[in-house]
Amino acid sequence: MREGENCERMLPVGFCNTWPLVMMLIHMLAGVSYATASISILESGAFLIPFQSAKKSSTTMKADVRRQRQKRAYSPMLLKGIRRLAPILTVLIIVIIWQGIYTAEVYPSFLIPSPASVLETFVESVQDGILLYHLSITLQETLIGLLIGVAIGSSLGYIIANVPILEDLLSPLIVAFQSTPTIAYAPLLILWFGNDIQSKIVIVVIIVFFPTMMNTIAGLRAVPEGLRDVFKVMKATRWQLFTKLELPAALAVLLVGLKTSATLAVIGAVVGEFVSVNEGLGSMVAIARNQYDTPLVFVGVISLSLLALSLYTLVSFLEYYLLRWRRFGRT
Amino acid sequence: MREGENCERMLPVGFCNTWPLVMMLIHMLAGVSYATASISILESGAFLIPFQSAKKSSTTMKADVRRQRQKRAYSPMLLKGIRRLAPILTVLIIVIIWQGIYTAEVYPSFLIPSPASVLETFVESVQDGILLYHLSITLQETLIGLLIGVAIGSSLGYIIANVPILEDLLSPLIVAFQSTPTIAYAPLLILWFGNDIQSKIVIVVIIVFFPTMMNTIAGLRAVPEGLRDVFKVMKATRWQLFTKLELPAALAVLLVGLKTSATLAVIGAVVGEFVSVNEGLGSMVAIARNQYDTPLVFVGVISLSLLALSLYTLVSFLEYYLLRWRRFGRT
Amino acid sequence: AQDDLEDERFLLTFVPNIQFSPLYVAIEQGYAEDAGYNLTIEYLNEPDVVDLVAAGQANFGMVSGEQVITAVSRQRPIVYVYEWFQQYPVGVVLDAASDITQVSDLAGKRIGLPGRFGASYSGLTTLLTANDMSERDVELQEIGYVAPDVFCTGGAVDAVVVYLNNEPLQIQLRADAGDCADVESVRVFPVAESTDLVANGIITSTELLERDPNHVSAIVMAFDHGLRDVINNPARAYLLSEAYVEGLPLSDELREALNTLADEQDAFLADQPTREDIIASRSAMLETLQSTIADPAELIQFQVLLASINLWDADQLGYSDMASWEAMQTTLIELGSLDDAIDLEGIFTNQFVDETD
Amino acid sequence: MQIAAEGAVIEYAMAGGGHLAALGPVTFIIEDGTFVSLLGPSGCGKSTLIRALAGLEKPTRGSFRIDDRIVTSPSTEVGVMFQSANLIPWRTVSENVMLPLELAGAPKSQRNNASKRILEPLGLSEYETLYPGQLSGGMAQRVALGRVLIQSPDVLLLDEPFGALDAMNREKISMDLLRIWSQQRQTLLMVTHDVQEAVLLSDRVLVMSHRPGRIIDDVSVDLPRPRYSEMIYEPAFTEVARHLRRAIDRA
Amino acid sequence: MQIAAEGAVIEYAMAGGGHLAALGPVTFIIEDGTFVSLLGPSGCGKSTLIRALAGLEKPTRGSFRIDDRIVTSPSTEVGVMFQSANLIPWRTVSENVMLPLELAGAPKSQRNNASKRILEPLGLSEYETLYPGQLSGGMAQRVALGRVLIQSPDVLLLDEPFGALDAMNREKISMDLLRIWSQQRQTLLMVTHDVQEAVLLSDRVLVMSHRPGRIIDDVSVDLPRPRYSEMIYEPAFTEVARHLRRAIDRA
Ligand SMILES: Nc1ncnc2c1ncn2[C@@H]1O[C@H](COP(=O)(O)OP(=O)(O)OP(=O)(O)O)[C@@H](O)[C@H]1O
Ligand SMILES: Nc1ncnc2c1ncn2[C@@H]1O[C@H](COP(=O)(O)OP(=O)(O)OP(=O)(O)O)[C@@H](O)[C@H]1O
Ligand SMILES: [Mg+2]
Ligand SMILES: [Mg+2]
Repeated sequence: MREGENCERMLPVGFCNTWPLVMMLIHMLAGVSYATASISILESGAFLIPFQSAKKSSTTMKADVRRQRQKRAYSPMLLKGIRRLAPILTVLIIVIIWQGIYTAEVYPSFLIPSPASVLETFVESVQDGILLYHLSITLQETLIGLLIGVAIGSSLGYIIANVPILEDLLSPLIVAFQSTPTIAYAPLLILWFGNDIQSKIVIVVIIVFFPTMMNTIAGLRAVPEGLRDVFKVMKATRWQLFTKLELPAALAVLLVGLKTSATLAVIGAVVGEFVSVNEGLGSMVAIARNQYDTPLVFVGVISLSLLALSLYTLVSFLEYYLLRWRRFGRT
Repeated sequence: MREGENCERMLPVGFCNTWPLVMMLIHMLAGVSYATASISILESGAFLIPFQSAKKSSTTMKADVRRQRQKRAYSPMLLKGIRRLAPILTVLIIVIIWQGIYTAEVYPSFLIPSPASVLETFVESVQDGILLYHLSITLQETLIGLLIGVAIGSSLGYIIANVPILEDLLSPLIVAFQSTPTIAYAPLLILWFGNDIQSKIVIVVIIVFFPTMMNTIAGLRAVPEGLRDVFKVMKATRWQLFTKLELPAALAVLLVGLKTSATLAVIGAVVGEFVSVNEGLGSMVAIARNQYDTPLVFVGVISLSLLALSLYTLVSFLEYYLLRWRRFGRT
Repeated sequence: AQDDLEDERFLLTFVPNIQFSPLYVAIEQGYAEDAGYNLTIEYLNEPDVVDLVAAGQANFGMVSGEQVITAVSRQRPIVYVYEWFQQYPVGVVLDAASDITQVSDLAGKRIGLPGRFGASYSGLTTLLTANDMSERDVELQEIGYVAPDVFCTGGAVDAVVVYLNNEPLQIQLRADAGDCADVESVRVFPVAESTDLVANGIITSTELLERDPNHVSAIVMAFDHGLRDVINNPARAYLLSEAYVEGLPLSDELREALNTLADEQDAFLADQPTREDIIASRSAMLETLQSTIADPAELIQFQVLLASINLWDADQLGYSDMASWEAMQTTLIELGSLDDAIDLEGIFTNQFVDETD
Repeated sequence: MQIAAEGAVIEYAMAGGGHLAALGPVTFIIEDGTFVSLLGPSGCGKSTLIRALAGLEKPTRGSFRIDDRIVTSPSTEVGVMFQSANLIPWRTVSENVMLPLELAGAPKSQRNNASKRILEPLGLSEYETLYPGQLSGGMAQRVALGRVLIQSPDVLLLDEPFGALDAMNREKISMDLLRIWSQQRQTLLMVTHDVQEAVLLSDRVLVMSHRPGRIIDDVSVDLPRPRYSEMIYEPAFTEVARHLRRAIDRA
Repeated sequence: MQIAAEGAVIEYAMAGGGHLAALGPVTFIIEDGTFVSLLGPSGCGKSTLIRALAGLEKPTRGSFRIDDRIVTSPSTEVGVMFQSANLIPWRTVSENVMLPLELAGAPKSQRNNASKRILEPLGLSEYETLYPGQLSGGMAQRVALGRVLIQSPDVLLLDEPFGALDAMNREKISMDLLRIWSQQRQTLLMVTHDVQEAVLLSDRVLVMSHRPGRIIDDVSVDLPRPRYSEMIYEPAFTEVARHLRRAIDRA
């Protein structure tokens, strides 16, 4: 069985092309301690299980396609082809527009450099290891911050959803905490957490926990009462109620929160790296900007986008797998 | 009928005490053109309608309380009292801790000034009009950015939820857009939008639209198929399907997205005000920091928190009203 | 006359600040208008200032010298036309009671700086190099723009790299209040004492310089006029800056004192005093104020202004020296910010300075 | 309007691979204005058939017709009552019942009148302002019935409309339905599990086999109209009922 | 175990103010090991009664007892089947049926065996791996029944367990239930709308009035056990059924 085929059976169409890229990106960092640990957890969760269910879903997809054929006038092969190529197509279009802007000299090249010069800088900074170094730092900050932030946000959300008075008590605190600009507490941050990755992780945690918390509350409130009754009359323990009902029922909303959080985590890491500029992609961008090295700024920005995109893709992938029951029958 | 009583019948317990504060804050800005317009829309939507339904719900609350009495061992009056005082209690606790830290000289006063000096600075900056001026600027940026961002985010979410191929096409673009650090596009931003409120609004829009979009998609995907079938067999138009089914069904999740967005909007405005410092609370904080005027920094930060909190409260209030059907019967 | 005025954007860095009083005075006293321009001021990050001037979106900006070299090396078509800071404004601050008495004592110490970029990094590197050291001999800590806070909380760093006209005063103020760890007074190692580096000045685009040198000259001269006014009469300048710098300390008491001082100074200037006399008059001003104003925090911004003036004042305002450019370029190459030496001839001009004298 | 199926088969994709044959092949024609009941074992495809005629499911093979139109999408001429009540949870009882009129753009006063007129015989007048979460199972089903009746469509597809009702209500409301039908003479296809009910109400009863359901019996009920409850004791009735019960036993 | 209600009343808060009396006052005692059916008009409070006995609703006045315990919360000794199937949508049929065992911590193999054993007589063996969204109404109801039977509780509360089933399945599965009950002799309270079914299965039938439902009739069924379908033609049966039907007509 060829690689590609296998992929399509397991993954939402469209992922099969971006995934190798993303995985390559992530695997390049395999040497980095923290990152590796975090990723291998994600991998074990997100990769092994779909393999086990690969056989099951393959035939389903065929049936899906057959039904699709009856429903749509246009060729499903064409459609599938477009979906597979979609992300690449988008990137291609962006690059073409970009090249167009450059060639037409709409903006001076120090504002919008040529794609070629950015690619060149990209290759250079990969070769001398700088890009991967900074990427690994930001990746660590993002992943660790995301894990902690999601843990705090979802626990707090869980508690608030169950003890509504806490919402009244805590919301002023939480919203205030969330809306305080980073520079206002930057001195305390550096005082308490130093100027390396810890302080950045804290910023990621602060930005990430809020949407996670809110979506947890929304998810838990959406659990149908009828299902709660079923668990109640079976005398489920709190923990069983949580793991077997609330978590799976809230999952759709939680995963959306996670998609938002993952992207915000990258922003948070960058904000932190601007506060005390030393390492990480944000710092790289800040320094490149200060050195008027626009191609390097672009390389940094593109790397950040790829990082955010791979986290987003990871969650989409998780979503596709965890919510597979939704694809069968009416809900 | 006394003010307080009336309030309790209309609002979630706990709001009755914070609301006047928030309203006072907002009304202080009544002279400001944009803000007034935006607020009066919010007011007309959020204020008039609950008045009409005040009579209805009053008796219900009584019944609620009666049922509660049977359910809980501890006094419902006490509980209600605590809920009413909750936000004030929290603020009180924070101030006490703060004063404690100050008195114990845990941190030098330039890091943590005394509550008294902050209050004094607060009163001064209110008196000379500076605070309200900056607040009104930030409020404008936040509200306009929020409106535009929510409009774009929810429309995009609506389109993507209906045309899944667009998710594949657009997600790289959107995530990239979202994760690009502001400093990287700051020159272009100023080039295109100048350095007054427009460019800040753009930043708010960028940060706000993503969570809105994601929650719109999640909300729309959660609309029960059975209800869709009902509308389908009645040949509802796309617009009817949207206004009469999808929007109300997705509302719970949308409102959570809005709570997150409202808070993020404030952050976005501040980020923008740091990029080009001229007016707004973020600028005020930046200038105060530059002058090492820590009490003023605190005043700015607290005002930002209040701003975020009042937006949050506004949405909570909307939520309480729009989702009132949830409080009756099983779902 | 208002209708004939041409709109002109002048881009400054950071935030509104008493240090920018020369420009405020140039506007308030009508020097810009006299030259035919309606000046508006915007505050942006330094690279944004450079790029917007280079892109022709604004004609003038104020940036530090090393930014000009780096930017020109990266194809930004800008020229440096007026050296505003005659002395490089960066230095290292530390506890006067510490065992660090000369720059070489910094070896092995922890030095805080915003980050490995910008004027403070160039300045520190130059200072170390001039004393036969390098970055490897010290322990750098990237702490962002919170130097006084980190320094005064104690324990985290032994010294901080700062702008000489502001932070040392803030730190001293805290030290005087007993609020800065064990520090009672501070010692400063200015970079300028060991090396003359090109510092902040006015930039414009090469295109404008070629197309309309009179335009450039008019703005530069207006600024020059403002600068001279500030140097000569800081009390007046302080009062004129009120509208520009929000939160500028100005109690009724201080305002009254400054007004008196400003009037007295005008009278004093009418006698054509020497530069030395003027320097002395500025010190006298501060003493007078200190004797009338009780709260030292009330005077801190005025002190910042005086400290800034010390960095601006020179025999020939606006003039920049090739040697200072070369020294800066050497530092940048050492830092790796610059790959190869560039032609420094075209990157600055003193042509407008000569006119003013 | 005439309803017809021509060799229609419906299959669903399954998680475990392969597909599940839910219905057919079925072929039948139901003439305009007839009242037809559909009997069949649980899971045989009755609801699937109703949904397909409503334009919500596409046949894997064969086709469904309403008059001369091949069914590809829903139509306003067809009113559907689903097996589950599917009430809109944020709308009160009367708002739920009014929904079809609202979608059709009827003026408010007309909607209100129609809603009152419909709710009264269903015994729901008292409960107009309740939300669906506050209703009993049978009440919800009656609201759903009201919602489809208010449309006055030419074709009525009812999936177990009285399943959650007690005997009394069932009898009363089915006779009400019969009255409405005899006035308007829609084409009516009703799924039911109650043989007596099927015979009492219908012109014709179709019996389906086990999954995938095919039509295994097609019985005309030649009792005179108007029908009344006591007819169940008539020999003609008992005969048809006995015939059907045997057909079902074989299904 | 004995089930009892003592002057129990249940009222709900309403959106329009005031409250809605849903049940009672009701007073009854159901002795240990008896099979009791509950008949009553739609909306009279039958489901409310079941939910209250299950510990999900609190009486506004009066109390419910199970043995000597006042019911304040659910208990594992009580198995409940709700009026709506309430299946967990992300669990397959067998995973749904196994849920109670899973929560009780039974080992996997035991769960699997029990699930197979339960699903077979319900005619669901073929559908083990389907998700609830893929089931017909009757199938879902059978899964819900399987889920409560697998618990083997001492008290069974069944709210219209056969409402969505065709006549054949209804008869077969109700006889299966009777068999299980006669082996285990739980106390069983079943809501039904089918008078014949009530008589055929029960020791005793309670009839409720219109809302707020009170017990207006309490009929013992003195037919010998084991019961079989053909008993419906026996005079003793017909008499009880006729009596009940009259009671219902008065309700
Ligand atoms: N969305 C679906 N996906 C897969 N299978 C389905 C789906 N809907 C129904 N089925 C299957 O199709 C068959 C027929 O279902 P249908 O709901 O039509 O039965 P029914 O005759 O209405 O039964 P009941 O009397 O129990 O309601 C069943 O076996 C069911 O499992
Ligand atoms: N959560 C609730 N809130 C308010 N009223 C309710 C609620 N649940 C039920 N009711 C009301 O209580 C009454 C009894 O409802 P219940 O569900 O017990 O009826 P039932 O006898 O089971 O009827 P059916 O045979 O139709 O299922 C009904 O009038 C209903 O409107
Ligand atoms: Mg069905
Ligand atoms: Mg019921």
